[in-house]
Amino acid sequence: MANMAQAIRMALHYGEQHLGVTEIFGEDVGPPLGGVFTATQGLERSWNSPLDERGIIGAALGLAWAGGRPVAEIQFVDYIFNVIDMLKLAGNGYWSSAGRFKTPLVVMTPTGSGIHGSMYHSHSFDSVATKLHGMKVVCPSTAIDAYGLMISAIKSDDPVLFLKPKALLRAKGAELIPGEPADEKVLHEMIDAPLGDREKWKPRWPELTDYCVEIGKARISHPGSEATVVTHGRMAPICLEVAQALKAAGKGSVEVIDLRSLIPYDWDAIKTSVRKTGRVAFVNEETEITNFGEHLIRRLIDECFYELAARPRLLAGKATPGIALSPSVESFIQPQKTDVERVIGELLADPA
Amino acid sequence: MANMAQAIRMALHYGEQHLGVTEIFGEDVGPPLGGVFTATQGLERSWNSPLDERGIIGAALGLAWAGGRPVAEIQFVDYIFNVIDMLKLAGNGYWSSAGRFKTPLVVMTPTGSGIHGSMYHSHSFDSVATKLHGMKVVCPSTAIDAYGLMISAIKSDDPVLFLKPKALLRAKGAELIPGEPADEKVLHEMIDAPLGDREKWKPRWPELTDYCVEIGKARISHPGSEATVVTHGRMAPICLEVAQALKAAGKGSVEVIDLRSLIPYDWDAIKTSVRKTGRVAFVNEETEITNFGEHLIRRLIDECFYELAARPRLLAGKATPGIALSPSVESFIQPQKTDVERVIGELLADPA
Amino acid sequence: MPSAKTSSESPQAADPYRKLGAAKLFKIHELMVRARLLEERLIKMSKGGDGFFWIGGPGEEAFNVSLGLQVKKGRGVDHDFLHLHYRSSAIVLAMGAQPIDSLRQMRSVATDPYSKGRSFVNHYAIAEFNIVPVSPTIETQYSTAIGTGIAQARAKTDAVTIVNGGDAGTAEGDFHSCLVWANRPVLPLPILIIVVNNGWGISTKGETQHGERNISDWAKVFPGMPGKTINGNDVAESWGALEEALAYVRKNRKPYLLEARCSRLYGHSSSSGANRIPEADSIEILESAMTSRGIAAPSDFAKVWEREARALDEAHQQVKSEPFPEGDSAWQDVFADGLPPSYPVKGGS
Amino acid sequence: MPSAKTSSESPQAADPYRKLGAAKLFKIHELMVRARLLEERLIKMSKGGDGFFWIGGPGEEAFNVSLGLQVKKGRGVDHDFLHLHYRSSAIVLAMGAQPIDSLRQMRSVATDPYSKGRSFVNHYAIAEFNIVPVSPTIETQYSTAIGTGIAQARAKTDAVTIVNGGDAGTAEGDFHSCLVWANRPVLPLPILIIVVNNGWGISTKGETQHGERNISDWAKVFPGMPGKTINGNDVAESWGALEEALAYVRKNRKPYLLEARCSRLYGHSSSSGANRIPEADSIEILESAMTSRGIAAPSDFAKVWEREARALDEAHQQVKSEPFPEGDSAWQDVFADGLPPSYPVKGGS
Ligand SMILES: Cc1ncc(C[n+]2csc(CCOP(=O)(O)OP(=O)(O)O)c2C)c(N)n1
Ligand SMILES: Cc1ncc(C[n+]2csc(CCOP(=O)(O)OP(=O)(O)O)c2C)c(N)n1
Ligand SMILES: [Mg+2]
Ligand SMILES: [Mg+2]
Repeated sequence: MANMAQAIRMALHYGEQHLGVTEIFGEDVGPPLGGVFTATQGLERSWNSPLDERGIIGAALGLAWAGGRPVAEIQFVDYIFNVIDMLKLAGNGYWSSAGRFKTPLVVMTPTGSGIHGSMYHSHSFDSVATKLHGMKVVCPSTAIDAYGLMISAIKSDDPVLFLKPKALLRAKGAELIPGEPADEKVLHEMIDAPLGDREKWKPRWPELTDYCVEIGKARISHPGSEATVVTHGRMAPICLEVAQALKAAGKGSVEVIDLRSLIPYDWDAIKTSVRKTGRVAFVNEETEITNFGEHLIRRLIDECFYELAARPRLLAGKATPGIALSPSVESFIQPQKTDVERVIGELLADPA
Repeated sequence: MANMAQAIRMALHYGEQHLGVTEIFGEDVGPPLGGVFTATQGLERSWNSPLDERGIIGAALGLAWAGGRPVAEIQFVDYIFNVIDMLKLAGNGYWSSAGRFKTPLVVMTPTGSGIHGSMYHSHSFDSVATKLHGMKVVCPSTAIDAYGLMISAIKSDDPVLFLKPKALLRAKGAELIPGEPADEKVLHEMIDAPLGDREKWKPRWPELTDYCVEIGKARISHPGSEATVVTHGRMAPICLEVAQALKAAGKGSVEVIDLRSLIPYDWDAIKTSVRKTGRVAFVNEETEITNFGEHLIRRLIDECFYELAARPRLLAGKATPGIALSPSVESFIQPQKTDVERVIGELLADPA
Repeated sequence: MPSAKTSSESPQAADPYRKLGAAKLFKIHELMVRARLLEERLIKMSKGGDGFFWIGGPGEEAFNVSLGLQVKKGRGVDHDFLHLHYRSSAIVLAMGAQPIDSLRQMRSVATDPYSKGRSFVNHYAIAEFNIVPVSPTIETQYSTAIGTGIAQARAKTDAVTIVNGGDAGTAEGDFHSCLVWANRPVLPLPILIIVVNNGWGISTKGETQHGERNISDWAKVFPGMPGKTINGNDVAESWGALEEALAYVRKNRKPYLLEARCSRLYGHSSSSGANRIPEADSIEILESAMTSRGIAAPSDFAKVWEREARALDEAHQQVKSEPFPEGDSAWQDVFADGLPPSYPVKGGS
Repeated sequence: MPSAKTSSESPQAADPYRKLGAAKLFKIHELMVRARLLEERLIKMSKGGDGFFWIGGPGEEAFNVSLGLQVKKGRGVDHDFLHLHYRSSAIVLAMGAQPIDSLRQMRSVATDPYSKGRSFVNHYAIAEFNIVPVSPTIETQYSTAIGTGIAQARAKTDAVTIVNGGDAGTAEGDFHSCLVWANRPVLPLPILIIVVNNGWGISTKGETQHGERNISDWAKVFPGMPGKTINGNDVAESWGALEEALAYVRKNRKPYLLEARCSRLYGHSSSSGANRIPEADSIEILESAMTSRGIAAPSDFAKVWEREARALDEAHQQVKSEPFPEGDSAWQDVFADGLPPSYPVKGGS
């Protein structure tokens, strides 16, 4: 199956062929590299920009105002913090112009930890991202969702921030993307650039179709009845594994909700599940102070306080000044599978 | 009594006289203006910088590393979003350098709404500020607290973000600052620059003393037994008024906690009060999605879930892309006194 | 032969004012008066409680009207894009915007077409004119200009991107980004990069902060990039410089850096008092240039001032009768496809 | 008389290598070899699972060692401040840092003195040498340099601030900030602004993105600001240029922009394979310059390579025996006055 980087690449190819995407750019996004995670390899409209995040987001804004549907990349979300002001302009332009100027742009950027990235290749961004009001924010955890969300993001007349979990970009999907060849070696032959000289290389693209994942719709990755886990990004497959293991061991029926979209988020899916289970944990990898999961907990307290069988939990990163390179320290700071097991275990065991 | 701008000015004067502050700078911070809110008027070490927030924070970092205790200003917090990356460097420098480089700097900046500031003179910053881990964050609501917190901020070996509530900078205090003349007209004569030509003007400073408000300590601005309100900044005096009115009317005994520090925050004060009252509302003016008050609610749910007599409340700003100039729209978006009355009323009335 | 031709050219014809011609000069004068009276009215409103903060462009009329009249006006990449700041009223009026809409934004009434009462006055957003939303964040327009510049570099058109802002703002990195991106060897951009130098950033004198002799000297970094500094208080000089610069950018599809020295006639904004400051007045300069050449008589000007003032009075009366926005209008224009049903709207619990 | 003096100067004496003298050339050579072998060892460790990501400076030894040896080394404003990036190992070794500490950071053991196992290799922070924390964020060092520059402009000292970084990074606004602030008329700053131009930003060729002929042309914006471009692969040229530039900044207390063209011998980083690339090798150039002048014989060099390699083997063995940090060491160095008792430490509920 395609990995997430290949899925994004195929969605961008579909975008430049059928959805009017004329500019796909950022640092090392064009040939020869095609992106530090190969997500833009072999695309017709991809190009390298100067090393300047402010110019990149400024260019995206201007291109959107000029009627384009640009896709801009910030090489790592860790390097987005010198241009938050312009992301805010992207989010508030429609409102500040009394609805006169739409901003159909996509900003994609790798997020999160798990690749031994040390202090500046491990950042999460959910908290700031969810405060860029007017901007939509998505974060897939599977290749097929990445494909469908990218197509929806391109079609959206609103600015969309597309967060790519670094640790999952090379993870293979479990489902075929519509049009994807069944044999992943064939796909590799077709769309992955060869090592060494790529001067003459051209990709052969499969016949892809217009598959959308609606922005704002979560996915129940594992149905369950005794507890709910709300998660996204790098933590989503981990939560899924834990739920599957608990089920297999007959130790509990856990419903896992993969949010996929942070803004707007699928409140109905969360509320429906929690009303059913009465128990919920919110799991993400950003630091625990002023964490997006805390917003969801607060809203749950507002609307479902008396329906909760146990106190809702948050599992998040520790609020250290950074994420360390040392694996022992990174795994101490960032939530791991054992932490998920512990939290879900406590949640299930909590006397009503 | 001195207003908050005068109090900050006096603290900075004390800082340059006694605490080794050699550089106080930012856009229009020096003569002739002395800051857009006059908070740096008449100081010996204040100067005007180029119009460049990145240079301002970069300069502060370098000055701190060179052994100084710089105080830098971002003219409005609304304009800080192009330099979040360097605020993060200020916060993580001590950690990333294995404790080899301390960062004793103060960044002060006006925050919040309430001055008909429209989209870019009304921003709040608590959420991002509380995620600059390693950075301390304070936000006074009275002149005397502003004086004491500024002196503590200057003395701190950690970087301190000093948030100045725009709407309160001209509000007069209720307490004299140690050394302040009893008659505010006298103070005005002494330290406020005259209108018109200021070429020859020199301030006459009162004999000020080393008065500190410990960073991390909240202040109970109104004791009470039936409900707790946790707030800061522009909302603090509003919450106080409401609590006083309720008490006067015999309609309820509300304890108001003015946090004063956001990082570190005074968890013991919050917990002690909520254990006593069983009811709590968190009130601030930033937008409600991923709001610092939601962190406090989450932690309260973790530690006091079964001691709560009613569900905890959040009162915050609405998550619109901006704050509008139109007073009717600004007061719709931003929490006002009537909202505080409503929320506290509901909190007190909520059946246990 | 050329020498003859030159000598045959009368000093009169060589005079840039006469080159412009009476009709155009009267048109320019009328627009400058309109812009000046509008700004002075906005200041009055701000001081009179009929609105709040004022910031605007009195003093920049000569340069801004000359620019506005030379814009290739319209919508889409085949027309010029404008990335302006808060002193651009005369540009926008010269392009055909109506003063009443600025009064509406000043009073923040529901009919404010630029921001629905959300933004400060002189913060335009006019899709039909390719005037992208004016942002209060200094200098970011120099970064967004890159994007419309790229769109126009790709298109087969002579339309260009025009960005303007102030002198102090050039200290920001966005000015650097604009220079670097506009000169990318693989795709130079057709951008007229304008800096209006009034010598001030709020209360800070430019010469205390900037070591450049001219801001236009930044063009020296790029081989062949034109950079020029002119007197923006003079209509003829402004018109000619803009004509030359726009022609260069339209034809060569490459950037041009133009610095215009202008007066700041009412200080920075209402925060600094918004009182008249004794600096060169571009309208006085134009009027004496026209009278001294016998192109116009003082009485001609009087009529214009009077007519424009009356029009403004009527517009102001009209605006006073218009409603303020409803509080919940805040929920309009958040997302292009409407507010999702479960979006949090209570401002807390 | 001068003419005599000049004529008396033999071509030998005029030769910049001979001017440096044998002793210094051997010293420089030894440090260059040490730096090269260290980087090659770090690459091996990265590939061999004895650490993770590698990024470093092989190719920049000639320029960086020449710089490191001319730094006024020490702590505080009376000594030079260095704002470096991730290719600066040869500077730091030339100043006296020990290779073993870089191996420690590569393996992220608890004894890593620069970051306690928190940062990537070549991210230095050495208080005794005024080497401020190296940040992974490109170009921010050009903004922080402003601050130490201000401190030194105020002090009575000949110490200066030295900032270095790469060519692609000059597209960032921080480079602009450094130029503007260093040239403030009210307080010019004693900053040696260095850009090492290796022609690449990761996979992106500089000439596709930058229209400047030389990066040093940015100095042209400021009257009298020196700007120079040199061959940073050549020891004699690098030493001379740095000597001149540092002397200028120390004496005049004003900025100097120096661009050094250097090789990037192992590509960008381990992400791009970290394989040897056929570009000019500064050590080969130095060795042939020394042998061709009869200053050294190949056997002299062989001894150095061997000695340095052995020292590195021993250091590596030592580091392998050192412990990794405990997880909860993450809570050290968060605040200068310790972690407040009620600070949230659980990572959630
Ligand atoms: C990023 C940012 N920083 C600060 C401000 C506050 N501010 C508004 S106008 C101004 C001065 C601008 O001076 P200049 O660029 O010369 O333009 P002028 O007002 O003189 O036309 C400042 C500092 C802002 N709006 N945006
Ligand atoms: C602000 C920021 N953006 C992007 C990156 C990712 N990045 C790391 S190195 C690099 C290329 C730097 O090129 P150059 O400035 O020429 O230095 P060189 O590596 O060639 O020495 C990039 C884009 C970063 N570290 N910081
Ligand atoms: Mg100006
Ligand atoms: Mg380079």
